[in-house]
Amino acid sequence: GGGQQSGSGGDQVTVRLLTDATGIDDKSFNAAAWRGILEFYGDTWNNTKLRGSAYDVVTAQTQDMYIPNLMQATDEHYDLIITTGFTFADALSDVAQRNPNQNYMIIDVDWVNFPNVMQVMFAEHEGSYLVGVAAALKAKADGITNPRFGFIGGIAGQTITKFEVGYVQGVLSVLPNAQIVDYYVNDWGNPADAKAQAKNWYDSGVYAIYSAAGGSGNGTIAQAKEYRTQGRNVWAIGVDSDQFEEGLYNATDSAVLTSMLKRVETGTIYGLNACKNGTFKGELITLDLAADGVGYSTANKALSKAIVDEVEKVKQQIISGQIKIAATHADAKRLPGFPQNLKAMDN
Amino acid sequence: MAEPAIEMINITKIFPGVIANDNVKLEVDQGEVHALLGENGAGKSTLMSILFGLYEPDSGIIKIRGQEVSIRSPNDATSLGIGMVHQHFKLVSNFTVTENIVLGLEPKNKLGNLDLKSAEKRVAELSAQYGLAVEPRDKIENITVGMQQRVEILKILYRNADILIFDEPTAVLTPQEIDELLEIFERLKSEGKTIIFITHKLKEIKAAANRCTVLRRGKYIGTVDVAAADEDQLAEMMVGRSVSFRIDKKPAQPGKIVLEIEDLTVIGSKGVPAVQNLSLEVRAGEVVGVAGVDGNGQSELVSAIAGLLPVKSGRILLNGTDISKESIRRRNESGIGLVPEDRHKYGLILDFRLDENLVLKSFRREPYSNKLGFLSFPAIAAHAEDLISQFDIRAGSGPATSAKSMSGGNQQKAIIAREIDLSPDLLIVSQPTRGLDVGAIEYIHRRIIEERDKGRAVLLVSFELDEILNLCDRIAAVSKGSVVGVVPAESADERKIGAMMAGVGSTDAGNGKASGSPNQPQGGPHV
Amino acid sequence: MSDVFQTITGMLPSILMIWAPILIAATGGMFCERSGVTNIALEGLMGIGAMAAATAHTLLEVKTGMSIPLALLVATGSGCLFSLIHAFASITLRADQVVSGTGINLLSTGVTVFLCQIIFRQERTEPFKLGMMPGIGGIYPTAWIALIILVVVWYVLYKRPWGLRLRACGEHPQAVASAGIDVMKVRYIAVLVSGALAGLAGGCLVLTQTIQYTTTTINGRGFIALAAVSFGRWLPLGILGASLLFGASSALAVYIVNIESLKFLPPEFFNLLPYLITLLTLVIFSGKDYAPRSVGVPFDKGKS
Amino acid sequence: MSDKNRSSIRDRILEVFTRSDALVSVAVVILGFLVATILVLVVGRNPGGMYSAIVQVITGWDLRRGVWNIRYIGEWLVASMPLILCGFSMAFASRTGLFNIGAEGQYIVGLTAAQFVAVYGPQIPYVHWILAVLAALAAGAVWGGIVGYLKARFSMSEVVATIMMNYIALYASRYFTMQIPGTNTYRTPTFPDTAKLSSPFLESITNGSRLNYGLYLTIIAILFFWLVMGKTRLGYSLRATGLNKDAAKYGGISVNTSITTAMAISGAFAGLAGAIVALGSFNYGRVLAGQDGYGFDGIAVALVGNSTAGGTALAGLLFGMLKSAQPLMQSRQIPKEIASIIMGLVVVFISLRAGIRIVVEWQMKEKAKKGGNAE
Ligand SMILES: Nc1ncnc2c1ncn2[C@@H]1O[C@H](COP(=O)(O)OP(=O)(O)OP(=O)(O)O)[C@@H](O)[C@H]1O
Ligand SMILES: Nc1ncnc2c1ncn2[C@@H]1O[C@H](COP(=O)(O)OP(=O)(O)OP(=O)(O)O)[C@@H](O)[C@H]1O
Ligand SMILES: [Mg+2]
Ligand SMILES: [Mg+2]
Repeated sequence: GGGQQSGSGGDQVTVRLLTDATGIDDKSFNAAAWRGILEFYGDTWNNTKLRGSAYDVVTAQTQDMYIPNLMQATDEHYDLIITTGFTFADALSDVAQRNPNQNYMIIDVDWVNFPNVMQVMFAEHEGSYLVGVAAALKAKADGITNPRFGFIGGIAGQTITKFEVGYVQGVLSVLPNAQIVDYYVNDWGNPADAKAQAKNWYDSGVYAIYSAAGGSGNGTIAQAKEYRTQGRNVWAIGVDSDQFEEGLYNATDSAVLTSMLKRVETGTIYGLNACKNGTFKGELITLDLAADGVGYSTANKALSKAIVDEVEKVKQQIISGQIKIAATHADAKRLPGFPQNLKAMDN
Repeated sequence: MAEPAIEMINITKIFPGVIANDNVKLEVDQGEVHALLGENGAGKSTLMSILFGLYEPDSGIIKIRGQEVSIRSPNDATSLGIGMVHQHFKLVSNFTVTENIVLGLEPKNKLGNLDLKSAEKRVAELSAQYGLAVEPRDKIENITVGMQQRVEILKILYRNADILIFDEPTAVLTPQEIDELLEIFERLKSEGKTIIFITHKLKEIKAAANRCTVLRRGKYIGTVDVAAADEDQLAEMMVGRSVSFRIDKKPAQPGKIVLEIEDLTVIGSKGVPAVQNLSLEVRAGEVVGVAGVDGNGQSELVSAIAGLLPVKSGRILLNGTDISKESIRRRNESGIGLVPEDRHKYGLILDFRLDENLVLKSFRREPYSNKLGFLSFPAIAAHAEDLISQFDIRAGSGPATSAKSMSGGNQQKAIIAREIDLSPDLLIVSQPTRGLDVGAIEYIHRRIIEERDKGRAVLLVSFELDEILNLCDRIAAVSKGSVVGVVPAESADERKIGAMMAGVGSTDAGNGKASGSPNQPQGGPHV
Repeated sequence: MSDVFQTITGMLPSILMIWAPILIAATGGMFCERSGVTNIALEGLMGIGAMAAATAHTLLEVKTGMSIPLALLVATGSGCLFSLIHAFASITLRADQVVSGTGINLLSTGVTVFLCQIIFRQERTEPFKLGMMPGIGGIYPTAWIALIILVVVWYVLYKRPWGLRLRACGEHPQAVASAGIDVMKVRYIAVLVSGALAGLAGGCLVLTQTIQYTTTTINGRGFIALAAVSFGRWLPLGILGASLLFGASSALAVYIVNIESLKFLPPEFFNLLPYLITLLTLVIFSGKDYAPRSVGVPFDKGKS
Repeated sequence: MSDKNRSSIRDRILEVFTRSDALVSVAVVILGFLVATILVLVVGRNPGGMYSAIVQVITGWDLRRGVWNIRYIGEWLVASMPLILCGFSMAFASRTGLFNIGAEGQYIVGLTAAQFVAVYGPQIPYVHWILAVLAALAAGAVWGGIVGYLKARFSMSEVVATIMMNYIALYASRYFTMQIPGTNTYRTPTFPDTAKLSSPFLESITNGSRLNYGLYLTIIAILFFWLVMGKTRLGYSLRATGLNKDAAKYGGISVNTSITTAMAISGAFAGLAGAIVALGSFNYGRVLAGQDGYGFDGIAVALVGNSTAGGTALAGLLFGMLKSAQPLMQSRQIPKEIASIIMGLVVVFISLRAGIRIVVEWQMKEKAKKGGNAE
């Protein structure tokens, strides 16, 4: 284990990643955190030499295991304990308060304010805005006349709302008349419902669907692949990691037009470096476009150079503050032309 | 004479802890009806199960028509021409008669599909050939027990068996059905079939069997020519002591009316009235017998009195109070004891211990449980000890014996003990001696009379006229759910009751009321 | 009006997509229970099948155009193989049939992930490129597979001599044994067939509804199939109706969310709609226990 | 002579095994671990990590670092409590002849009710959490009781009903919890301290674990199960109903009442589990995103525990141990699925109970044969 090494004076920084039940193979959020750790130690996904000595991961099967898992990691004296996701917030508040000398990091949370907790937030709305812009530009380039766009969420909440409203603003910035539909599966693991909804929407003329729905999102990708194979011009948009690979329906073509990249790895690497350099403190880090914390994928060649150039321009405008993007549903609803009937929830 | 049809030599079969057959021999001639006699647990069924390939013997030799054979499964038995009608019918109740008969040897059409049409034809032919009337398309659950038995026989005949084993076939039949069965035996014999016939009723052995082999406690006792032996001799061979068949009883001293049934109608399982406008009364200190062919509403009558079936119309008065709307529990508590006809379904919880079974109706009372609802196991066990010695229940581990592991006779004794122990004003006894050996029957009959003499009202339901004639003070014959007539036992005989059961009323009977209640309204369906 | 028509024809493939695996698994469950063996392991066996199919398809699709039928075959085989545990425990050892079924359900998650770890070095299979493609009318072949299986099972149960025996095994195994038929063998076959069908159902599910196997892929569908068996009264037409009701109400729930006038209803309402409809239908149509009489009772040759 | 001795010892061992389900269960658990050990070896990991994790859960000793921390024992108990109670939910019903797959739903409604009272209840020490627990018991009882009623009244299959009720519970819980003011999409406002089950005493003796009053409630539940099932009139009625409905009815027991009562009590057990998790392991109410799975694990717990009070409690401790050991195993690079594979194997091997019995019966027969010949 890593703990004993650090306890016995090894100079290597040690870290324990704590995830929720989905674990590091979610191809998304937890995976990105893990990738950051691997990168920091110079390991790769399939070659984890230092796993077990410098870093490791523990998955909680149920939420009531968060505290014991945090306590266990604390007992084992890691230099840094990273937790992913806002569901860890309360457990971490409790444990961090009781263990002021242990360093922790939490992703997606900005309200666990302790000197020993580093919080990392992402500007998902910025990245989502970009994929919205990209999708809308592509629709325009394809000459879609009555453009419709869909969003499928897992379970409604503050974080997912940032994805949705950013994306909608992005789409509308290009196609102000575009129609937006949205749907929450209310489940992170029900691809069948997402797929049925995707089919329903694609059938009714929706051009692209962005899903931020964990495992349910696979349903959207499955449907998009199927329709593209049949020659229909519809797209799925990936989330968190680059889902280009998941979208491949033959050797080269992917049904995932682009993906909103949430570079959790940037966060974990930042935290690990802080530990290494002795600069770790209880700060709130917001990883936005400027910090390269979020972004979009250009892996799909269907996104032409012209479109990418255009998106890049928008990206610069966001970074420079020329474009302001609302991050909450309440703020977004006040924007002119923003649809009023979306199911997003702030909180 | 040719080779014997069956020779079983030195058969030994051991169950965990029990030697069911200990060096038993059996020799059955071609074309004879051979009876197998023995007390409960003597090993008759086991021996026949071995012959039919359900069990493998631990040692011994079986010869069929002179050839030594090994019978490892019912398939082997069937191919040797052996068929068995089991004590508990092995029929699929939601299948038709035909489906049951052809099961395992189904006629097929060219595609290999089930050919029910030709199966039905075969069944109809067979049924005509042996005079075993069945309706090929009837579902088993809709036909009488007697018919079900015919289906069992047809099942064997369909497989071309010429050796037929019957394990207690008459235990579940009515006298008429028994007569019919014995006639069938004759017919089968005349067709050249060999029959082994297990029964506890010596009369039947006398009537139908050529020879009889007796077993006792797993051991072979002997084989006798039935014509040359009388019933007492057979009984003595079986039990090892002499048995009395007649019950010595004093004349009844009827007291007040305990049970009064007025115009009772009960809907049976088929949705039509099984009991119809039935009236009957039972007085303290008398045994009233309900005689009738199975399926004439006896079970439903008993269930209605006990509360297991709802009353459609009419009243049931116990000691003058109408109980027809009361819960089963209230009826039990207000003084009804019931020995049910199906002891495994209703009488016992086979997975309970004996002592737990013995308080099935009284566990709510002190001293078995206290006011807080806690059971007192010492009291429950003591109660069981008491009944075990009082009623001579043979239970291997005393109160802790699992009811499942007890023999049928002892299970029945346990039920009777429990019901009598409740000191009920009304004791209903339904088919109390079905499948029991003569020793057990003798004992149970004595207890019933004892209860009568203690002043209880006893209602006895039985398909066995002998039992009814032996035990009862008054006999009510039922037909189609109504009382056809009530006669005092002294003026009754088998013929007369039989005629009444067939629906012919008796002149000296009221509407189920004892003679001497002239002020009762006349309203029975028959008058 | 044509809009409504379009919506319905659009919904049909989704209904059938959800319905097919449930029906296949339920058909297997019915087959098994009609022989007298309860099979609450449908969920677990579907998981095994789904994992096997996803693995086979992912590995084979680059090599052969036949990888989908092959994957379904592998799913069927692995479901069958896994149900051997259930058969052995509950038939040969006469164990409580619920025990081994629950055991398989528990094992399934662990074993599938464990195998994924070995094969793919992650807790799920790699995504495959293309799942099963729909045919005419956008309807997946799984719907036809399900229907064919149902018809075949109906044919076997009611038209073949062996079906008569199987049904008798579920009602009165002693009667079957006394007719010289090997009850254990019949039950073994029934359990293995149901395992195979559950495996196939899992395969159909993963190949039509998503792009890879994860631990949440089955998501309770096996339990729904189990419910469909008893809701369908252990009859082929019954389970057809029961699974269709569930498939239809699931798809309906996805479709009607979009209706503007229903937006006032909370999303949870639409989520629980399929279950509520099933429950209410059951209340209306219940009233009698239709289960095979000997289902769940281990067969002991010695008992009369 | 020595031969005879040997065989009699063997007989005695076999005899003990037939008599004692407990011993067979222990053997089965050992077998489960053995197979798991092999699996761990097969994937090239050190099974020592598996066992050291288990030792740490049971004793608090971290063998790798040589540190003792009793907190692990406390957490083990915390993990076991809901498993035991959900096991009881299954077990109580199965003793009455019912198959309750609905513990998950009953757990959810219990949890939800407890959360409601935790937020809204009177903030009086003890009174508050006691009310919350009572609400959970009632909610679980109603949820189970409905199924029992449907079964008794309409002979509706409890299997189907409970499966549907599980999902309905989940979505209803989400909806109603979100109606609590101040609740966002995943949590309610923080509970007042008076609503929590936390016991400073239990925390202090377990070095700050989350061990809470739930422990006492669980012990009471164990006693309740044992007393009611085995020692009371009610238990007698329920067991009789479970073993033979017809005979129970004939004996004057109201079978319909028994079924409804049993399901209600079953539900109450699971509801209590919900309350203990809600008020013991969290200080806010959760808007559930999925099932916690305790109800389903409870089925296995009850089966391993043979549906008896003691057996189920022990099985719950075993499963709780595996659940607690799972993260420790993972941190020792043991595949995290091993814990659930062991659970599955143990349940599958439980069927060996029957197998062992068959072997013993055969042996006894041989014995009787010898005895018979000697005579
Ligand atoms: N399957 C079995 N396992 C154990 N013991 C058995 C089994 N079957 C029968 N026995 C025992 O073997 C003995 C003989 O039983 P068997 O059924 O042959 O008696 P029987 O003569 O047919 O009795 P009855 O007149 O009651 O039908 C009894 O002591 C019985 O308890
Ligand atoms: N598997 C068994 N284990 C132990 N004893 C058994 C077993 N099977 C049968 N017996 C015993 O064998 C006896 C004879 O069995 P049988 O089937 O002939 O019933 P019975 O005693 O005649 O009762 P009944 O006629 O009411 O069914 C039973 O009473 C029972 O005690
Ligand atoms: Mg017998
Ligand atoms: Mg008998």
